[in-house]
Amino acid sequence: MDFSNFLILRDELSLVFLILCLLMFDLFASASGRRLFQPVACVLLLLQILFTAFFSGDSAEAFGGMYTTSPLATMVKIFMSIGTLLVFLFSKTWIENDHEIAKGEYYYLTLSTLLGMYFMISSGHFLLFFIGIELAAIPLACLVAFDKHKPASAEAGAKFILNAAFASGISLFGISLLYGGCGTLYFTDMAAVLNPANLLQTAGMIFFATGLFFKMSLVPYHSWTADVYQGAPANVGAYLSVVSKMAAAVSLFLIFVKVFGAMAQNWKPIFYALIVLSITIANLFAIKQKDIKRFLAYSSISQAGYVVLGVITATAQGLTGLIYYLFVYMLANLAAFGIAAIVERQSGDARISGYNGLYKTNPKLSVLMMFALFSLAGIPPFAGFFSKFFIFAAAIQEGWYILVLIALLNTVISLYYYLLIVRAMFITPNDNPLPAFKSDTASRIAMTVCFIGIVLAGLASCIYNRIGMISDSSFNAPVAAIHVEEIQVNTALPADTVSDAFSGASQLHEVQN
Amino acid sequence: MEPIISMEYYLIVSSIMFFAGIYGFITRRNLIAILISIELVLTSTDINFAVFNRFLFPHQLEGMFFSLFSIGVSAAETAVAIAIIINIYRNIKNVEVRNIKKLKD
Amino acid sequence: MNLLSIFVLLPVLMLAGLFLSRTRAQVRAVAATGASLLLAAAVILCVLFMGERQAGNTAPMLFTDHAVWFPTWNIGYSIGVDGISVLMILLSAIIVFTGIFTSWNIEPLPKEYFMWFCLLSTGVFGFFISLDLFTMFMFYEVALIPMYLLIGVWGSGEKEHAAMKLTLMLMGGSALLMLGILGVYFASGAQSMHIMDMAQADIPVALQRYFFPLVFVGFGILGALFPFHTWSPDGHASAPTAVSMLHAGVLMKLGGYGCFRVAMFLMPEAAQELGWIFLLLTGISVVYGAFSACVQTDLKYINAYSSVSHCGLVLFALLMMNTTAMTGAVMQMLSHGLMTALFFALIGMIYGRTHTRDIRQMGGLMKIMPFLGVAYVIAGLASLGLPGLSGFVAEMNVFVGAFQHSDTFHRVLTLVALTSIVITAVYILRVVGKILYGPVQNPEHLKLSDAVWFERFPVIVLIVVIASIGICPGWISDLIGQALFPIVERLSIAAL
Amino acid sequence: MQDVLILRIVFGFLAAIIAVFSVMAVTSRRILRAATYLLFVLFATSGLYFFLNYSFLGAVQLLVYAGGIIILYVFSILLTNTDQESRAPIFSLRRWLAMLATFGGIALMIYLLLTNTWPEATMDTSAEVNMRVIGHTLMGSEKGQYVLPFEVMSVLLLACMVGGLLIARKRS
Amino acid sequence: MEYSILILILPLLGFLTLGLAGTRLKGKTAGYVGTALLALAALTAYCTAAQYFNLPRIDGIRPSLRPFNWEWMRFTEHLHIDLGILLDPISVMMLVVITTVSLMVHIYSLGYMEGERGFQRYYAFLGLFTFSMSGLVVATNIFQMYIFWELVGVSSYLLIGFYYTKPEAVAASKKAFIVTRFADLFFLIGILLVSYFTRTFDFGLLCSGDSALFASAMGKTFMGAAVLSWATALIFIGAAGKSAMFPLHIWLPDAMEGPTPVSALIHAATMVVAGVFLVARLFPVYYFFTPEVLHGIAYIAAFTALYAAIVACVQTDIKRVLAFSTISQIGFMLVALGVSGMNGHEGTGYMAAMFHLFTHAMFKALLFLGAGAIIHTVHSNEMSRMGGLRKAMPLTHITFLAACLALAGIPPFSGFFSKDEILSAVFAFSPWMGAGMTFIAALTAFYMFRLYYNIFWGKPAEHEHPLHEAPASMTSPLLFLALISLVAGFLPFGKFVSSNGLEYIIHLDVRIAVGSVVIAIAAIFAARSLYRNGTSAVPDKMAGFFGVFHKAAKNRFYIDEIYQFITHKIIFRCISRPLAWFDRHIIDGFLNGLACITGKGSLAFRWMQTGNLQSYALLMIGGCLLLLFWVLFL
Repeated sequence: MDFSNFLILRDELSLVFLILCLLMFDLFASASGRRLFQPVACVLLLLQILFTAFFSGDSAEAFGGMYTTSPLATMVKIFMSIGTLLVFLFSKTWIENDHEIAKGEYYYLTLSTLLGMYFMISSGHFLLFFIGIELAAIPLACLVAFDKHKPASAEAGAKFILNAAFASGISLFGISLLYGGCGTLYFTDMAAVLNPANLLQTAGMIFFATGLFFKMSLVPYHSWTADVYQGAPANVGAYLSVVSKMAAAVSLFLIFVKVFGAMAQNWKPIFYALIVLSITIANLFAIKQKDIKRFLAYSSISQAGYVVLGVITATAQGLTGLIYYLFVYMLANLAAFGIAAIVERQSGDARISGYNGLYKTNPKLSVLMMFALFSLAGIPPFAGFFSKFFIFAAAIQEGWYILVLIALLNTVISLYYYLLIVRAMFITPNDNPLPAFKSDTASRIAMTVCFIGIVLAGLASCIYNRIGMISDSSFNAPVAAIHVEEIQVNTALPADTVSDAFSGASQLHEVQN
Repeated sequence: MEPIISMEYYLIVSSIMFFAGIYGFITRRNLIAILISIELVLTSTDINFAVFNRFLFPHQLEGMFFSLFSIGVSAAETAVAIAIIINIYRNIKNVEVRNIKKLKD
Repeated sequence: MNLLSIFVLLPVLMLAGLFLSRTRAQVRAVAATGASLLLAAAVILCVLFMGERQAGNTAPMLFTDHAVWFPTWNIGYSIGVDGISVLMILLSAIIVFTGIFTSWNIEPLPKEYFMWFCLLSTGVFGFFISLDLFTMFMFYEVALIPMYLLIGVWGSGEKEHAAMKLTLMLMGGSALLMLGILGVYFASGAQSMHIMDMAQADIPVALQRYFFPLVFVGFGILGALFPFHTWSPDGHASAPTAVSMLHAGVLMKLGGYGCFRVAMFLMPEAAQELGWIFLLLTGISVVYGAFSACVQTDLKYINAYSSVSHCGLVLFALLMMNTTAMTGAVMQMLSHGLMTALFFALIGMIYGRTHTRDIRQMGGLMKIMPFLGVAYVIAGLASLGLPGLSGFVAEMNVFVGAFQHSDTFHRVLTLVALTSIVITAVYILRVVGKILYGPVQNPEHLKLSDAVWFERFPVIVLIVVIASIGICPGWISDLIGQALFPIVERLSIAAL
Repeated sequence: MQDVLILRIVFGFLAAIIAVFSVMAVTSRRILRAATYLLFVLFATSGLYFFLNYSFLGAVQLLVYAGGIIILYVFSILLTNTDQESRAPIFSLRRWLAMLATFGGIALMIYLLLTNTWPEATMDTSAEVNMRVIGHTLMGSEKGQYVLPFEVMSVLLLACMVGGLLIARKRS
Repeated sequence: MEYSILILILPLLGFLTLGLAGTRLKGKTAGYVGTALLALAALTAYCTAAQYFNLPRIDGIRPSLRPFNWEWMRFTEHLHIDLGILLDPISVMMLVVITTVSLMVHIYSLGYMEGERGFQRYYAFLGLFTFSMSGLVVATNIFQMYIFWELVGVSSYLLIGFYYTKPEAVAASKKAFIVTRFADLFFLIGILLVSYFTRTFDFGLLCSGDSALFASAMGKTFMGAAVLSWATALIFIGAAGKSAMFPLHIWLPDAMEGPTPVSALIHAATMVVAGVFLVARLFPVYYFFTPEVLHGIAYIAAFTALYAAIVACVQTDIKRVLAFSTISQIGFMLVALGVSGMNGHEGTGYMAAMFHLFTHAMFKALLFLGAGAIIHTVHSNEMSRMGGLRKAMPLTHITFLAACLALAGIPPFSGFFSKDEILSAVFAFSPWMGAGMTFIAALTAFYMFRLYYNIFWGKPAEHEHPLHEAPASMTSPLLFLALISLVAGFLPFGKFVSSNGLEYIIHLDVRIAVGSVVIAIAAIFAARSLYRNGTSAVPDKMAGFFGVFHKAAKNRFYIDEIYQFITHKIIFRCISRPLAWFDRHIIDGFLNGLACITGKGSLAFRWMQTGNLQSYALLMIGGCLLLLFWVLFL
């Protein structure tokens, strides 16, 4: 057994180490020491981020291709860790006041789901991917049900775990079909033998995709989202909507472009339909929401639709756009969720009407919320504008005019409902608005980070350029290069003309010629 | 060489099991019953993996191992799900699906 | 540093200054200083620009600068101006300047108000100096969004509905625009999003047919193109005075400016081919707006419909695609910007006193507030195209130019559009007659006072500028004519 | 041939158990019975594994499912006092749609399975898998070996344990 | 003669000074400043005239000078608006008329407007008007003319609406502006048409009679007529609007709501003849290229003259009588132009029109100013409130009589000479028309003396204040103008102005002269017998006899009502209101509907969120299977 393999996994190992440290701390620290749990967790996570950032390596494979890493993967992991860190910062008041006993669990459960997401990004094999996705889902269900004395939280937990299990069951079924069709579960091997004309493989792919679509909460795989976000503690909702979605989106891109690249003609129409449905239906739902967390849930569904635009392009620009979009979305959505959490704590309920006149009493909070919403809506000079523009540009470059048009028209609808919140905070008169209050230091640090990010992540082009550079290089890495090109095969090709799935690739070349 | 039982039969059986699970998931009215349905879904895919491995790719063990891990994952999943269901029971004193419809539009 | 960047930097500095100010006096000081500096910078720019031109610099754009921003998409911060942009900058500076004085006593939240105001100006100036489609588009949207809060918070009447409608319609336009811009960029295969670079590349006519309408309508919505103009009456009616001024005075010009700078300049073939459709729409705008204005009873609605008519004329003239008409279009932008700003300023002041904008409830105000009355009459006369005021030179350029078009269809449409000058007279005189003349309607009004210094100041500035354009239009039409040359040349080549 | 027939009968028996009890497990109104039917299905499944000469897999299936999960089910059913499922409405749109999806899905799957051209098997199909091989495969880090998933699995189980405890633990 | 620019600058200066200094000046001071500036302008005008008419003729033709021509705005290579001064016989003549009448009005107003609120404003507007009108007549090109055309329109608007608190005045000013602007629209279209084909605005080129210039315009036809004919007809519509030709005359009677001196200046002497001036200015174009339009002008003008004369006979408001009389007299001028030829004797009409313009300006201004003096005393416009004023206001009486005689065409008053020339020109064109015009001349005499007798004879009406003669500031202009009315007829007008610029000797056609004078005197006597003592029953009988006709005439043949119907019912009710409704409900409603549908759409998808986790799963698997079917089989 070659232990050098493990060194390649240093991102994950550092995280595991972090989890173990926290576990030990939780076990052995005194009650007064535990009060420092949040700072300790945050500092350690920050250290882990720095470690990952400074010791990031080149593209590499380990365990016979089961695990792959690349600067891109590392970057996404860093982004996810940053997201998690921000969530931790926002969680202080909630976790310390409501969960005196269980606060340790919150951190290492979250981190273990983060570990699962790391593996999702880095897996080179369906088994590892599957375990990763489960690791990212099952403890998350515990987190959703974390406020276990609250029926809503418990209900949300049940909905989440059952639907997640259902989706992963379907997904697993898809993997089994793919296995039957290809005889391998390694990404690279499978990519070589996939045959777009084979119906069973296509079916396998679609069943498999369910798991990711579920995590991305694309319509019609989305219905759980609103209920779960509403019922879950706001910080968990934030984590769910941001970090979890980021992992799902990036692995969606990596798997569909790199593994199912040959099947592009089969999955692109599906993605097309899902994008249109997600954006439109989620927008329609969001319009009528009264609860801020439900509202943000629908908004995040529609944002997921935009993210998938990056996948459907299947180009390096698309990948860049996608990651950048996710990053910017992360900042804005975390700010929105964080503020939702704070306001919910202060006012005791999460209705949008509770925001009426908020600006009068809590101007800074309102302004940050507004900036976050503007960023989500894609209004310059906030970062959201840039991310939308670039992802649309990538899609247009590939000729998805109608799709982009639909997406653009939907941005108008989305602007409408984002403005509803802005209106509540700034315009709607309210005789007794929420009284002025002061958030805890950690939250304020998080909000400052989000604020700076929302304002600067777009204008400072270095971020986008850097992401672009990294994803370009990863995208054009030799492993992937051969599979991305679209293979023009008539879908209607009868299945029996393809005699042997193993010779599918060669057959393809013939058809191409 | 012709196998004793052709592979398709296994697969059909597992498909029936899979869709029975799905049907159960959608129609059962009790959370634990739903969980039982999920077990069917997961087990059916395990059969698929094992069958494919045995019939098509007997020189390696990927399918079998996938089944193995899948059993483990589903066990963990079930455990957590049952914990959550019990928590629901604590909260609302029953585990009927219709009673967890508080969160909706 | 490039001179032009000042126009973006200064509002941003104003933003920062306002952010730091604590008292109303500080806010006013920062706003007034900043606006004055902007105006000064605009005048200096104008002088320097004309100096350069005098010195024989014939480059299409002057004071250019370029910095790479997003290399992936070849986006850069590219700035530069031609005669038209200079005039637009001057116009914006004047209106920002006067707008600040008009909102001298704004309540509530003066600081926030001026901050949004500054953000809006940043967008406007940025738009006019940009040569890169991306930055142009970005600034365009930056200019739009503050409208929502400016109307929503400081507006009156059905402000929330109006603000929402305005924002959504304009953003709908910018959605089309974004698609159009990206489409053009990729269709042209250009090396960058710089307009001049894109103009070098040939965009296939088949693709132009799709993107021209997108871009034109996208900008056209802001230019109140029929039937996408309905945001304008509601928006203007609800907005606070200075915002109406800035919006009708400058923001609506972004539409016209974009239409020729982007849509027609980059896609001349499609402009020639599809121009007639839009010409028809703008023709309708012109007459329709004027007729609709005739029966309105709210002062702001009247002016808003009048804006529809006048801005329709801008687009109408642009689509005539010859130098004279297009010169007229740009002049009309200037003229309409100034006189609409004047109108809105006056309406705001009148409203501030009478607390009504219903013309049926006012009368004989001339006697009570002669200064405002006279100014209103002057604005009205400018609007109906009295020689010696700016409206006349603009309209005459438009009509004479339009009538020089060789196509009968265009000339007939010109005649149709011409009728607007009579209808304009009808509604202007109707308003003047109702509110200023006649016996005093409401005895309460007898107690009202005339304008005070910070009200008179912007009014006088605007009137002086309107009159000076009306009296010596020569230098302006020269500036515009030079700037139009490359555009008209492209269009005429495309016509062949 | 005799063997073949017997094997076929055995397979048919297992298949019938799986199919019938699957359906019963999802239709029985008594939850405890449903759990029992599930147990039968799981037994039959492990029978299939044995039938396929994956004894290890079959054993694991028996141990984990029959020995662990079903017990968990029985306990939880008893704990939550919900043996009897509430009566379903006679007509329910969801039920019909579920039927439609189920039968459509089965039809689709059967169509796909029967029309698909499978890769040729390359080796003997009935050899028992050596335990040693299984051990090596599980612990190896080469291609086709599974130490990494194994490790990750351990984290998963740990996390699930912590999570399960956290949720199921009585309120303090 | 560069100094002629002062004729424009001085009144403008007056306008600017008084306008800007405004109420800071004392009313009287403002009046003096305005009057002084105008006196200077008038002086300059006289100098210009003297110098101009003493210039040597070139080939027997009076030269046309351009002391100023400044390119103001360039449209295209060929088309540009110039601002300049064109001095030729008619413009110089007009300058004299304008400045003289204006000066008289300025002086007169010092008395008439004394103590009025807005005295400064009044003088400022007068200055603006004088400036604009002078600019109009000296225009070097048609566009400059259009510019000043608009400016006089506005000054007229401002002055009619001078009493802006009076709703009638406001309505009248609005009406005047809109009607003339409506006509101006056609003028502008005409300009555009002409310039499109000729590529010039310049009068010098347009009036050169160069047929190459108009070739393309004449070659093209539109609805059976040459485009050029359309263009000139359209330009004439503009002229008709300003000059109150039927059916665009409706604004002029209402315009009498303005201060009376203003009526004298603008609505009698100067602005209303701008149309005549325009036709005269473009006479070569009309004559050479579109004679049919010229004849059309003659017919329209003749009809208008008749119509206005008839209406004038039954009006009771003295200013309205004068207004209709003005319309009628402008009709005379335009008839003369319409029937005129170019050379020699054929050109009588042109000369006569200009001559009549000149004399009419003087005596009509006199009439108005006289009426003003009367109104000033009586405080009413109604004839019924007057009567027997000849004793109270002797000076006014005498001057008014002189003006009446002039208008009636009794020698030796100036009206006789100019009207005689017109009649002889018309007779030369068509005896029938000549007879008709003679009849109208008789009607003129009739209604003028009806007015005269009603005012100055008969039984005095009751008055609260004692009646008194007007102050000297008012009577002196009356006397001056009366003097001119008396002597102007003896001017050798043909020497100064003629159609082709050559010298033209006026000679009286005795038959026509005698005939018209006899008829006029008969009419005067008719009026005398009917109205002298104000007790005759005949007028009422006649009214009864004409019945409907009388009523119709009294109501100006309901033209106003027809306009009212068109503007209010058709434009407002049938166009504007529906359009506004359409805008609010259809277009805006469409967008709101879109928003509404979007809102409803969110309800349409409610079924996705039942709260039941199983339906979520159903959705998932259902969606998944549907996608599968779609991708696999479709």
